Amino acid sequence: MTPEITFWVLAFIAVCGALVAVVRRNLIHGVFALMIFFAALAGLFLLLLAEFIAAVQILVYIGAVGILLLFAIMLTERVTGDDGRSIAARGWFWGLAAAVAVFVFLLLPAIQEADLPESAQSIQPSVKELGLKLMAPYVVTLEVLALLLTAALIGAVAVAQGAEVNKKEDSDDA
Amino acid sequence: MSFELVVAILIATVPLLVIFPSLFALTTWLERKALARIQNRRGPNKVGIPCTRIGLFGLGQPAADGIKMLFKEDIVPNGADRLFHLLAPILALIPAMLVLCFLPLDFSFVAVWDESIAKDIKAVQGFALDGAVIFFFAITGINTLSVFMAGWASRNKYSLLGGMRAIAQMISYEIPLVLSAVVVVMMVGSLNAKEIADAQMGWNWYVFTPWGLAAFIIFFIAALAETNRSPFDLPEAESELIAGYFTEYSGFKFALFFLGEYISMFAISGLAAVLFLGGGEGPWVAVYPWLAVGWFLAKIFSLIFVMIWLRGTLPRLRVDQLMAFAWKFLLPISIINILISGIAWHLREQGAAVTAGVWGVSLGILYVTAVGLNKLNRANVKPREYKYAE
Amino acid sequence: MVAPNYELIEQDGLETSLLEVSMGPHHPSTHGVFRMDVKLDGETVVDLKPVFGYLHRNHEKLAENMSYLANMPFTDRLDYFNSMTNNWAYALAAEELVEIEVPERAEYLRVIMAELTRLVNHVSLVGFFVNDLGALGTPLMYAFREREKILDLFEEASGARMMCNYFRFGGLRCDVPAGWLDRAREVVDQFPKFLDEYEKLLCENEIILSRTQGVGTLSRELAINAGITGPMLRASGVAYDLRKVDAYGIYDRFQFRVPYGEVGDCYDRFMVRMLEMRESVQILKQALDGIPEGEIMGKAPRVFKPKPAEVYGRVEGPKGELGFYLIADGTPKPYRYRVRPPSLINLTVLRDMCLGQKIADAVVILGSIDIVLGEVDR
Amino acid sequence: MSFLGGGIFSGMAVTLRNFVGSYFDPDRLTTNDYSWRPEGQLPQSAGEYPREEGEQLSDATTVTNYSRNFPMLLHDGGDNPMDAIRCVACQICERECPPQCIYIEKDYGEDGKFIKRPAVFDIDVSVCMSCQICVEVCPFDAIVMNSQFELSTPNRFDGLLLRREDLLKSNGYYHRIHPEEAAQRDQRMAEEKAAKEAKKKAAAEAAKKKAEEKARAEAEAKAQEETGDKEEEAQ
Repeated sequence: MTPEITFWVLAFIAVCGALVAVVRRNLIHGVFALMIFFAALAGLFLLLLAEFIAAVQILVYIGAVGILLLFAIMLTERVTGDDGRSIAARGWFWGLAAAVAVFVFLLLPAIQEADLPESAQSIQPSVKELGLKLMAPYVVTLEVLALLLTAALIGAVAVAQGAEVNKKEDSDDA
Repeated sequence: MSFELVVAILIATVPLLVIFPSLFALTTWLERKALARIQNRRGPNKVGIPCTRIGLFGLGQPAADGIKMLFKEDIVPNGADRLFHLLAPILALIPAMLVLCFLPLDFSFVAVWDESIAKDIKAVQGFALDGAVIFFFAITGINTLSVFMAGWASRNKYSLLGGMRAIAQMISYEIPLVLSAVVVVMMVGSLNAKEIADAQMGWNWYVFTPWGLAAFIIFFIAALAETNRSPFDLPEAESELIAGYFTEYSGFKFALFFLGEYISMFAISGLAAVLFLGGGEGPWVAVYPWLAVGWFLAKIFSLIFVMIWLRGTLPRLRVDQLMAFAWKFLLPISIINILISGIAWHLREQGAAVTAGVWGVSLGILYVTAVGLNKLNRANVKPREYKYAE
Repeated sequence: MVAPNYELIEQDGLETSLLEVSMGPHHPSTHGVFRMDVKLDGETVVDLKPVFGYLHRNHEKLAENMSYLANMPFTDRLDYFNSMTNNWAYALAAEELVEIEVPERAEYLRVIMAELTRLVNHVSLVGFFVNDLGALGTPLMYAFREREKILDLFEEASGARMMCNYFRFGGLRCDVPAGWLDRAREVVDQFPKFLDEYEKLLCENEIILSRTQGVGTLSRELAINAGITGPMLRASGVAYDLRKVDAYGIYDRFQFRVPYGEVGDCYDRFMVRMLEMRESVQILKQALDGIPEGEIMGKAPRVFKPKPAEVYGRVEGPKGELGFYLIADGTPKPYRYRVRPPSLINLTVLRDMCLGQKIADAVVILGSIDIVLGEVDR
Repeated sequence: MSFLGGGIFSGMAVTLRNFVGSYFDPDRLTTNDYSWRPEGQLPQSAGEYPREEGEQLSDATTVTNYSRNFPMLLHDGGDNPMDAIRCVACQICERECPPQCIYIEKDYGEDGKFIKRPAVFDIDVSVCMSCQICVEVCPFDAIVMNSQFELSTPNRFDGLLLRREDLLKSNGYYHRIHPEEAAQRDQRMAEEKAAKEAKKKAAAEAAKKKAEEKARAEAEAKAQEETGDKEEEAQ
């Protein structure tokens, strides 16, 4: 009984958050609505007793992705969306059709075929299990991912450094 | 939902919601008093019991401040985003309060009359979660958003600068914070706050090991930055940005920010106590289990006193120095620390000689790394000799 | 440093606009009603315009409309930290007009008062400076404790703590009360102990070192060209001190040294002041030992009516060269009266020092200049 | 900097020493407890601020014997202070006052003759800057500095405008608040008075002598005249 109510409340919040994120012209409001959606999603994960995923959802999506979005938005002009430029989509009918088509042909069969248990079961102890899995069978994947991320990080540093070096050269010329 | 469960939930949560906000009041008094004494002033000493001349060392000051805050006009700047301006202080408080439940404050001794309720309490306590420490870091991260929200919604340049500073600072210092906690998590092999505290029973506190000490220092420094305490109080740098992101806040909204900040301080000090200082461990805890809560709070308060002491002593860093300190000093040293603790973990229980050797070598490596990084980062900064003209 | 021409920075195809912040007139660390119009690129200062004049009180014109003596209390209020040295500079100028001999005891007391003033100014300036760096007032409170002791001495001697109005043309208003010299000696003897503590608190602090070194560097050439004086000039490497150069009063009788820096950054300015305090203590000890008994006022005319002349009297104030320029026309009022305020002239290089630094540094640099808006705006 | 973070630790040692020291060593405290009422009571309302003379003297730490605040007018005692007021309304202080906060009107008797005392003597203490120039220029030692500093008032216009009656204080009060200065001033006044009297005496004697001489001369002249007359008569 209680979990169901909680589910519906969280689902409602999530849907509302997602809608506001799409509809609001004010980018900052949109980002925060998106974060509400993320938070509600984390709540849904908790409801499924997947606490680690919930924590990661908050940590990564709210703590990192959201902030990254905010940073990106802060670098742009007209965050409040006060200007009169119209961004209303014109071919909304075809968009809707495409969305419905995706839902009907991909998601619906998946939902129907999935064999969900009546109530969620916790994996005891979930985090430890996950850690062991990551370290034993999936260690190669993990390492490759780590390598990829390190490469990306170094690349980012190189890009940032490059800009600085260019600037220095410019100022030397001047 | 049974009645017993409701009682259990209430017992598990209400003390947190009562104790910490009242401790907040006490801490504001303590901070003002301690800062005053550090600065050779008297601090609040007049406000005591109303309508009498009993001063009570100024203990009535927090109440008076609270009343003042409540009755102050709430001003929203013209052109500010009213909704976000309102939401920001609330958003600052929610995660701060939320993370408190991940501190192993066990109030099950309250339910002496019913064994089953005591059991239920243990079942609903947040720190018993398997990923309590991870949850702690995840939810503290939300704090950043509230600061940004406040800075952006105030439509004030100082606020905006403060908000931007806060985001950069909080993100940067979250990394050393988490990495230093990783050392303890590795040692214990669990993310459960209760298990981490229990693993340190018998004075095996992690702060008494070289890697634990290094991790503790890094954790404490990063915690100062996470809670915007001096010397990392750049987002609210008074001499530069008036009051940073809460420049435009007054009245109770400001009080909420203040409350959130102090609760975060409690929470992060509590986590430091759990990770490095043995949680609620202390003398006579075995005899009187409720003493664990007392010891835990005592540890929190001693950490907070150090924070106040630092605030009374140090000037603040500059933005670039702050970032350099996080990325070029704390981050490398905490990664090396993780490496060392991993090796130490593998060499554990191999006799006293090996342990002593590991300790000595790790202490040496950590110190040399710290000195080397310091030399590397601050090559030109040193005291100078001065000449005199006759 | 040449100011880069930023209006809209274009970099890698990205256009960034500058953030203009008007710091002041009421800002916690502008040391009064002073405004800095700052243009920021992120947190870096790309342009800075100092705006002042909010505290203008028409000081010079006022002085031209009242008697020479009546202007003395107004000089207190120029640089309200250093009323004694302000008095002295004005008295020097006026004494030159009518050529009054100042008695020996008065000369000694003048030196004592001036050096005590220097201690007051430097010790609180260092406190304010570290406050600008972000310390929560602790050094300032320690400084104020010591300042309080010296202000008590001023109060006993002159009746007021800050607006002393103690100097007169030809001497001092009154002699110091009995036992004052012993109390002064006690304060002066205690002072080095406090300085030790102060240095221990501040001078080796890593955060202060990295916040101040290499920040706001003022080159020797620019300092000389801009007419900078006082500790700021000495920090830039010019050992120029009017107490040595002019040897006004009886400064030639005392043994003291003039510390000077080499780099000219905020750290040098801060340290030069710290070291100057030790030298002031030396002067004070010598003066307190050598002070004779005797008259306190020279033979000044009862009605001050100088013959037409032009004079310039200057002293080494704690903030720099403080000068008073007087033109007398034979009436009891000066025909022209002009102040050379060290604060204002030292402030003129603020922009040059701040460009390219962070906004937090701009505050620190302003603090290291040591201005008092009462003197800047007059 | 002997070791890493040494400067920070030595700074923390200083602050800790001050923290502990402030409890044991009252000399360390920057501020003192501000309580100037004799019984240590604080005023409960604006009207309770001290108006009586001497009331502010209870605290030795904030008002020293040497402090000055605003001017007061001296009288030499007696039942009616206005009879013994030293001020003669010469208006020198009014002219010399740098911020021009003194306003004086001369007193005229019923017969329209100038009585040597002020009818109105106002000092606007919201303007006064406590510079003491008026004290220095006064040739009659009639105006001196009071050290009463607690002048808070609920009325910022009349309350801060001190009238002649507010300013009048006895010489005894002056002796109580500034004993050394008052003694010096009295001594100097006595000396001046003595000198003046001596001068007067001398002058009187000289005048007497002169008068005598004049009388003698006159007598001689008269005698001469008489003789002349006689001579004339004789002629």
